[in-house]
Order: sequence, then C-alpha cells, then structure tokens
Amino acid sequence: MAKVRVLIRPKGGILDPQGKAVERALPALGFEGIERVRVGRMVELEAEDPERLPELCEKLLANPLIEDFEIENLDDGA
Amino acid sequence: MAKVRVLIRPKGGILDPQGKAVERALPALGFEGIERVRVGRMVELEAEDPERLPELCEKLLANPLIEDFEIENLDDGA
Amino acid sequence: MTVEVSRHRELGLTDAEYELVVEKLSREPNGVELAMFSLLWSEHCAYKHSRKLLRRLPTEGERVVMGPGENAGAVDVGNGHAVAFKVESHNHPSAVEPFQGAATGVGGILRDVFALGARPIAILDSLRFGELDSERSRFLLDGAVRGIGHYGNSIGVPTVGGEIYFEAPYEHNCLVNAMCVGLARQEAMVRAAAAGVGNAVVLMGASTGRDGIGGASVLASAELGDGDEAKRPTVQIGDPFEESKLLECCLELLEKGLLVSLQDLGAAGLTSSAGEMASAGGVGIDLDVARVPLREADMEPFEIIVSESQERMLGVVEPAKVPEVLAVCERWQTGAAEIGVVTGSGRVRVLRGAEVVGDVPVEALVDGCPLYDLSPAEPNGWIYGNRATLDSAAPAEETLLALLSSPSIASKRWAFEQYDSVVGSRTVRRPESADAAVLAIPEAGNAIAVSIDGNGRRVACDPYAGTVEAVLECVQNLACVGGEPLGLTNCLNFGNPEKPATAWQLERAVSGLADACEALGVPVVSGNVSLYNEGPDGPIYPTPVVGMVGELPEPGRVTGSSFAHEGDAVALLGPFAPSLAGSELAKLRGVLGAGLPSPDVSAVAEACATLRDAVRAGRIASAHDVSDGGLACALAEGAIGAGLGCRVDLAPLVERGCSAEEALFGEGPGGFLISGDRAALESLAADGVEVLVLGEVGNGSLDITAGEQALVVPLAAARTAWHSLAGRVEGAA
Amino acid sequence: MLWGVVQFPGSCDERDALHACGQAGEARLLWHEERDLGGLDAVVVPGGFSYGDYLRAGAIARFSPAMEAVADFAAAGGPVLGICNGFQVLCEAGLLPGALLLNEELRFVCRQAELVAAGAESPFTAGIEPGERLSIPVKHGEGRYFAPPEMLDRIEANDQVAFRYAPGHNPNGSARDIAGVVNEAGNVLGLMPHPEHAVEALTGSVDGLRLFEGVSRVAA
Ligand SMILES: Nc1ncnc2c1ncn2[C@@H]1O[C@H](COP(=O)(O)OP(=O)(O)O)[C@@H](O)[C@H]1O
Ligand SMILES: [Mg+2]
Repeated sequence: MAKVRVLIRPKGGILDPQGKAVERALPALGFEGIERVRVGRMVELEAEDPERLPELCEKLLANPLIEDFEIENLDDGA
Repeated sequence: MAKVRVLIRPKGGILDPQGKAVERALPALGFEGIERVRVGRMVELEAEDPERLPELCEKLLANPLIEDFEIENLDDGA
Repeated sequence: MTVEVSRHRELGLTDAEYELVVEKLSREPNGVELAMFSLLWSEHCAYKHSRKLLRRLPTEGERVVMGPGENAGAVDVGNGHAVAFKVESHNHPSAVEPFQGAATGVGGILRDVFALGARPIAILDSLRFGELDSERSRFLLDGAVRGIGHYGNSIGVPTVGGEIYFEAPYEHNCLVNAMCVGLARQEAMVRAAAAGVGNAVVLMGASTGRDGIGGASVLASAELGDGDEAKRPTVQIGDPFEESKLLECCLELLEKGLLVSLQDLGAAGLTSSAGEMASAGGVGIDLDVARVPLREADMEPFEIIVSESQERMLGVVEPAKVPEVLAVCERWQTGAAEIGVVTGSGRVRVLRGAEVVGDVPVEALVDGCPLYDLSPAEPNGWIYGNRATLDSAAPAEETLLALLSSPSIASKRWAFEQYDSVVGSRTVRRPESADAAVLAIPEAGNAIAVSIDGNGRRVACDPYAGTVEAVLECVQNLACVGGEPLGLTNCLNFGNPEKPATAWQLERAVSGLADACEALGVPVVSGNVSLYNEGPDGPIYPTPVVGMVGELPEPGRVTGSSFAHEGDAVALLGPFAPSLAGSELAKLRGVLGAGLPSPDVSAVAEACATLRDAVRAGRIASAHDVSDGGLACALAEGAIGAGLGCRVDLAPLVERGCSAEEALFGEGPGGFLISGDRAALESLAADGVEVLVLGEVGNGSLDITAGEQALVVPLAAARTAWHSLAGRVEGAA
Repeated sequence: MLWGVVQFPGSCDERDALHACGQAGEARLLWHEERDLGGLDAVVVPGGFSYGDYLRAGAIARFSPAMEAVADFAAAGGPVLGICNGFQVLCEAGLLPGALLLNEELRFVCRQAELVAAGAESPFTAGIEPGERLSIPVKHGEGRYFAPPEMLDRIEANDQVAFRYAPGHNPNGSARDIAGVVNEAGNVLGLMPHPEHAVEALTGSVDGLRLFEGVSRVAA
C-alpha cells in the first residue's frame, strides 16, 4: 500500500471566503504580517494502485472547474 | 515573508465522518484497494514571523480538542 | 483494596455507594462491572438527587399515549396518530466543544424520538450563554448555533423555534437544550422494554469507538497505562449522514413489524441501553463485546460497553426475523450486528467470546442506586451579581432602544436563519412570524403548535413563581396561535444539588412546575435533568426549560405576532400586572433582587382560553404575548414585523396604579397584545377577561404614552436596535 | 404525467419534492441504485445532503447508478430538475455548467428569497414570463454559483440563465445574481431555491408550483 496525500486548493482568482475570514480574524488575535491565506482540503489515504490516483482526484476528490490538486507520495520521505 | 502550509487533520481515534463517507463510496466508483482515508484541511499562507504560527494554529486554524496540525515550511524546498 | 477505593471515588461513587455495590454483588466488582455501576449510578443516569422530587409532577391525562420512562413522551393527536416529544440537555459537552456538543445534542434527542417509531418533524433549541461582550460567549454561541444547524439541516428535520438568553452566570457553563417533536402512527410505535427470552439483541448504526468515555477514563489510565495519548477518551463527533440512514432504517424496520423493541444508545452507551431494556422487560441480557463492530481494534471490554459513540441503536429481534432485519440495514447502508441475546437470568452479562468479563443483576444496576433527599435552605436574598449598563435616569426612548438591542430581547434572526425551518412541508409558522411555531398534521387533519420557554433570571428571583411563569409563557405562546396544550416536556438545568441554596431552588422550581401543570391540566410526558451546572463564580441561574405541544384545528386560521393592518385597534388582553421585579430593565439597571409577584394561574388560563377561541374563530388580526421588555417591547415587535407603527396610550394601566415605567417596561405573566377590528376586540371582554383598548396601528413611529411619560421612536431606529444581534456577534468575531 | 424523484442515502427533501410533483401529476421515488427510468416523464434530483456531502456537495451522489440513468434520460431530451443539492449534483455530473461554492458569508442561510425569471426557455419555465418575480425559500450552505467569466458570458448570451436573485436578495454571493441555469438544450434546469417548498399557501407561497405545472403542461 502506498501512503499518499492529496492537496486540494481553490483555483487562483476564485474568491476564497474561508481564507478571507482567517485574514480578518487575525488582528483581533494579535497576529500581524500574515497574508495570502488560502484554505483548501487535504485527503490522506493508502492506495494499492497509486497510478489511478490522478483519475480519482479528477473524478471525485477535486472539481477541476474550481479546484487544483496535487498528489504527494508520503512513502519516499517527501 | 515565509511561505507556509498548515495541515490539519482529525486526531487519531476521533471519528472522521468525511473520510468514512469517501472510503465507503469508492468501491462503487470502481476504485478498489483504497484504505484509511482521512479528510482534513490545508491552510497556505505567507507570514512575516513564522515563529508565532504554532500559536496561530492553536488559537484559530485548528481545534486542538479534536484536530492535530502540522506546519510545513514551503521555502526550503520541502 | 486501597487501589479499588481510590478508583471508585475517581469514578464518582461514594464509599457508601461502593459498599452497596459490593453488597448487591456479594463480592468486589471487577473493572468492567465497576465501570458499569459508576455510570448507571451517576447523577445523569440515576437521577439520584432529583427522582424523589420528580414524583410530584402530574403525568396522567386523557391524551397521554406514553409518559415519562419511555425514550420520549407521546400524546394523541387524533386519527390514530401520536406526537412524541422530549427536551434534553447537552450542556457540559457544549461548554467544551460547542459545535460538536450541540450537534450531538440534537442527534441524541432525535434518536430518543425515533426510538418510539416516530418520525422527527421538528427541532427546537433553548440556549443560554454569558453576556455577549465576552469573547467566550460569542465563541460558544457561534459554535452551538452552527452545530445545531449542521445536524438538523443535514438530517432534514426543520428547526422551527427556540430561545437564546445571555446572562453572566452562564459564562462558564452554557446551556444547550434541544427538543425534538416526532409523529407516529400509534400502531407502529414500540416501547423500550426487552422481551422474549431467546430473542436476539442487534446493535445498529455506527461502529463503536472511544468517544466520550467520560469518568471511566480513570479505568483507562489504570488499565492501559498512563500517558497513552491515543487511548484517552475523546470528544463525541456527530455524523448526521449516519443518523439519517439509521433513522430511515429504524422506521422501516418498525413499519414492517420486525422489531420487538428499540432503544437508543445515549449516556453510558450499551450498558445503559441494555440495562434499561432488560429492566423494563424484567429479563436479562447477554452481550458479547467481541461481536461489537469497532472503530479501533484494540478496545477493552469496559470501553466497549460504556462508549458513547453516536448514531447507534439497540433492537430486540425474534431469531427468525434477524436475516430480514440485517437485509434492511444493508439496504440503508447502516451497520448491524447481532451482539447478544435476551435471557431469563435477570442479569446483564458481558462476554468476550466464551469468557464472562462482567455479570451483574439488572435490578441492582438500573434501580439499585440510592436516591437522596435534598437539604434545601433558602438563601439570604439575591445570591447573583448585578451589573448596571443603563442609567436609571435615561429617557424613555433610550430605555426602549436599550431593551430592544439587549441581546436576550433582540431578534434572533441571525441564529434561526442558519436553521432549515421549512423542510418537511409542514411549517405553517416559521420563527418570529408567530409566538409558537405551527406545524400542519394532515395525517390527523389538524395542526400542532410548539414552543419552548424559560427565563432563568426570573426563576433566580423566585424559583417557584419563575417556574410557574415559564409554564404560563409556554401556554400563552400556544394560545397566540390558537393552540391548546396536550402535554409538556421539561429540562431542569440547575447547579450542584448538594448545596442547600441550589437544592432549595430545585425543590421550589419543581413545586412550581407541578402546581402549574396541575392547575392547567397539562401532563408532563417527558423531561430531563441537568445538575452541577456551575462555574468558578458559582451556579448558573436555576433554569427550568419548558417545552409544549398544543393542538389546533385549522392551521389556515393562524394569525401572526405582527400587526396586520393600518387602522386596526390595539388592545391588551388578560390579567397583566406589570412589575419591574426580575425584568430585563431591572437587569440593565443593575438592580435585580429576590422576589416576584405571585402569578394567578387560573386567571391566565382563562385569558388563554378566550384568546385561543378568538384566534380559532378568526376574530383578531394579530396576537403576541407580553414578555421580556414589557408592553413597550411587545408593541415594538408587533410594529417592526409589520413595518407599521402604532399610537397607544397606556392610561388604563396607569389609572389602576401602575407607574409609567411599570406600564411601559414591567413584566409578568398573563398579558397579550392583540390587534384587529375594535368591536371584535372589545367583544372578547364578554367572557369576563379584561380587554383594554390602548390605541391603533399606523403612522411611521412608535408613539407610546404612559401617564407622565411619552415616547416617540421612529420605526427605523427601533428596527436597527432590534436587529443588532448579527452585527454584535459577527462584528466582534 | 409521471415524475421520478431520486433518493440518495442521506437525502432529505425527497418527500417534499414528491409532494410537490404529486400536485402536478403522479410521482414516485427513484432509489439511487435503480437504473430503470421506464415510464418516467420527468425527473427531480432533490435537495438535501446526499451521502453526507462531506467532500463537496453532490460529489459522490453523481456517481450513483440512478444518476447515470438520469444523464441518459437528459441526453434524450427528458426534463430534469435539480434543486439545491440536486443542482450541485447536475453540475458535478456535467449536465449543467458551473459549480456551487461555499456561501460568501460562510453560513447556512434559510430564508424566503425573491427571484426574477431571467428568460431561459425550458419546460419548467414554460408558463413564466421573463421579469416575473417569484417568492421561494432558499436554504443552503454551499450555494454560491460560480463559473469562469467566459462561461458566464456564454451562458448569458445563450439565454441559459433561468432565475436571478432580485436586486439586493442575493443570499450567497452568486456570480451575477444567478439562482438557476438550464443546459443548452433547455431540458435540464438547476436552481438553488426550493420550489418544492413553495407549493401551498399554508406553508408560505405557491410560486414554486408553477415550475412543476409548467412541465405537466408541456408534457400534456
Ligand atoms: N435559538 C432559536 N432557534 C430557533 N428559533 C428561535 C431561537 N431563538 C428565538 N427563536 C425564535 O424567535 C422568535 C422569538 O423568540 P422569543 O423572543 O423567545 O419569543 P417569545 O418571547 O414569544 O417566547 C420565536 O419564533 C422563536 O422561536
Ligand atoms: Mg420567550
């Protein structure tokens, strides 16, 4: 089984209200100097056949119209 | 500014309804041999002072009662 | 022995209780048995400080189908149908993790209702937080509201009503009470009693993990080794998707007559469900923990039998029907495992495969816990703090705006818009459109009205009168939509009953509840008790929350709480005797103290009957009960909702001796603000109920005269104040 | 006129949809594992939370056997109505353009919404004049309509916008106030507001009934 992490983020240019909400909350908590916050999803899984993961991402885990994804292999010490 | 990625995942032992729902759906979609699906969140940001990020995670980005977080520095080629 | 002694204490059992366990078993309990006893003999499961008091509540009535003791109460709504309902608290989990705490609170009360075979058709929520200027209160409020919405919206049950109050004593111990209302065909309903020696015990729904293994974690640290992070008990996470499937599955099983009985798994998990089912049926149950589907493979038997993992139900099934039951579960993609059998032993035995790991008599486990008498003592005066935020010399206009924007009075739209209030196609009156929510019941050819009420501050001022008022407010809210009470549920949220002052509050409140129900002829069909609600500064306000279901014949006739037409007369109906004692204004001025006027229950009941008939006959255009903030706030609410001002003179109240302030802002039970055709309103007095015409609807402002005081507030200003909650929650966040 | 209402595990508005369809014809539930749509004249993919929607609303539901059959039904010109979550399912399945994102305010919102008919032609909008206003509830947490600007231009140029939120009534930050769109052929309509919750005066409004009656009239 291969251990894999899929990172899914809103496509550039699409309003990310979750990221904006984090940015808005920062000053009240006393955090300055934090920018470009983007909130996405992470899916971690173990797969027998990692070759098919891009297909899984395109079909199910991400919606290509609004999201980009990235697959990280966690086994080779990345 | 340091580019940083925060990975937030349900703590071990905590029910992860999202991961469970995805895992259950996979066989019907023709994906066999995928296990241990855990769904979490990813926050990417740029920070002037990355030292304070653990505090930010505990206070705002993650819920320490039910989530673990991990901070990845994206600048030094990780 | 010394180890054992410290363990039972850490598990919450007193030495005497532990001795009693040893006596009942005729030996020392092992770890599994100790876990079982400590949970079932906890306050939460055994009601050891409240059960004797609760015996005072009237529980019988012609329309009662199921009373206290079942998973929920149920009343007859006609045509072979029953309405099941219950309110329950999830205060402590919500104070730790408000989103999941509130979500699982909703999930739990839904299971109580569908355990009877009733399809949930409505949720109501009653919430208490510290003052809104506290960051912690806003965090808890936001989480709790999101959590309730998340669960109810996802599972497709409308949240149709509720209430939210903000008072400093709830700062550390918020209250999250959820009520569920369900509808059943009486024929398809089941009780929770296990029956039939040899019948199978089937666990349905989610797999079992280490959720909420509260006090029993002591055993975890003793038996599993300290510092084992991953094995520490964890917060319960709700999964409405799982519950949605479980709900449909259970209802289908009951419709098909495949279950002998059904019970939800709540506090203390399998132990309490199995124990209570066996006790109710006078039988025994064997459970094999090796057959329980687990989320984590390495769980110990004691963890499995006390786990509070959500979204699980326990069914008793005749052996021949087991395959069909499993097939229905399969179709709904809900887990199901035959984990045990009904026995004639009168014991709950816990097995791991062939090995017996626990064996206790059902009677000792479920009914053996000693019940305690309270040692009440009336405290000396007002035991809570006071904080002035409004100058007592403030002009009447400013006072009215301060009251309207006080978060306990301000519109709760910010909250209820986060709830789906329309799913199910029954919601005839949504939040804020009338004093009670109204749901059509075409199955019985009528409708029900539901409301949940309880002003803890007034109960703190006078636990007896305040609790009577909570019941009256609920009855009044139903009357505003033409509803007649069928039954009552309640949740008693109090502090530590071992303290004499809290014991006194509890004792007085239960007396008030009992007397009010008796006088009104409304049976108590279900309820819940939550004690030990305390913060570092002391107990919460004593907070009995009352939920009611009423019946009305024709939902199409229901009026709203806002004025309807320009030029309509405005009148006060009922025996309203306003006082500043315990009022929102007294709070803002920081002058709260002990004592409330005594309510006249039968006079209020008569006014309710008159109003109910008038609404049903379509004789009035709007009805709103006068509650928090007094007549001036009731008038403002009627006006804001309509976008129509009003011009009224409270002279009739002043003439009988009310001060201008009492007439404007005084509170108390028994008052209704009604509007409509003047002659029609006046004719209501023929029943002997007082009707005072005060003025008329119209003009763009609130124009109110009371003796020497006169105030004119533009409608827009009143609206801004009343809708200020969202800005204050979000703006500060 | 026989309507089919798709039922997924965890969906929750299917009974309401069934009730609404029942006022404009006959209706039956279509279990998510069914592939046979024989005899159906129109299909509703209802709102609710199919499969929990934990990943992304509608993401899992669109792969169900019933949805495969619905895609074929739509391709053959059959009328298909996706409401709320059903709209999301149809977008995920590529039967409708665009996607639905988290509400801009990041909160679930349930309220009566004012819609304006935007002129798209479809069986569902058959009796509704462009510019007419309808009062229909919305209730969703993920209903912000999104499509890239070129796609939005194209949809508008093709008259595929069926409903917009009336000015000042956009509850979720939807692009160009879009509340509902049709496919190019006009036989598939998706919208976030819930017409099935607006079919009786008793519960608030009858404006939603017109969408169901429209199809029945066209089919008759
Ligand atoms: N937490 C809540 N959830 C749902 N509805 C609420 C909530 N709080 C208040 N409401 C609704 O707002 C309206 C006004 O509430 P409230 O002031 O408590 O009414 P009343 O004074 O008539 O008891 C009611 O329709 C009530 O159901
Ligand atoms: Mg109230």
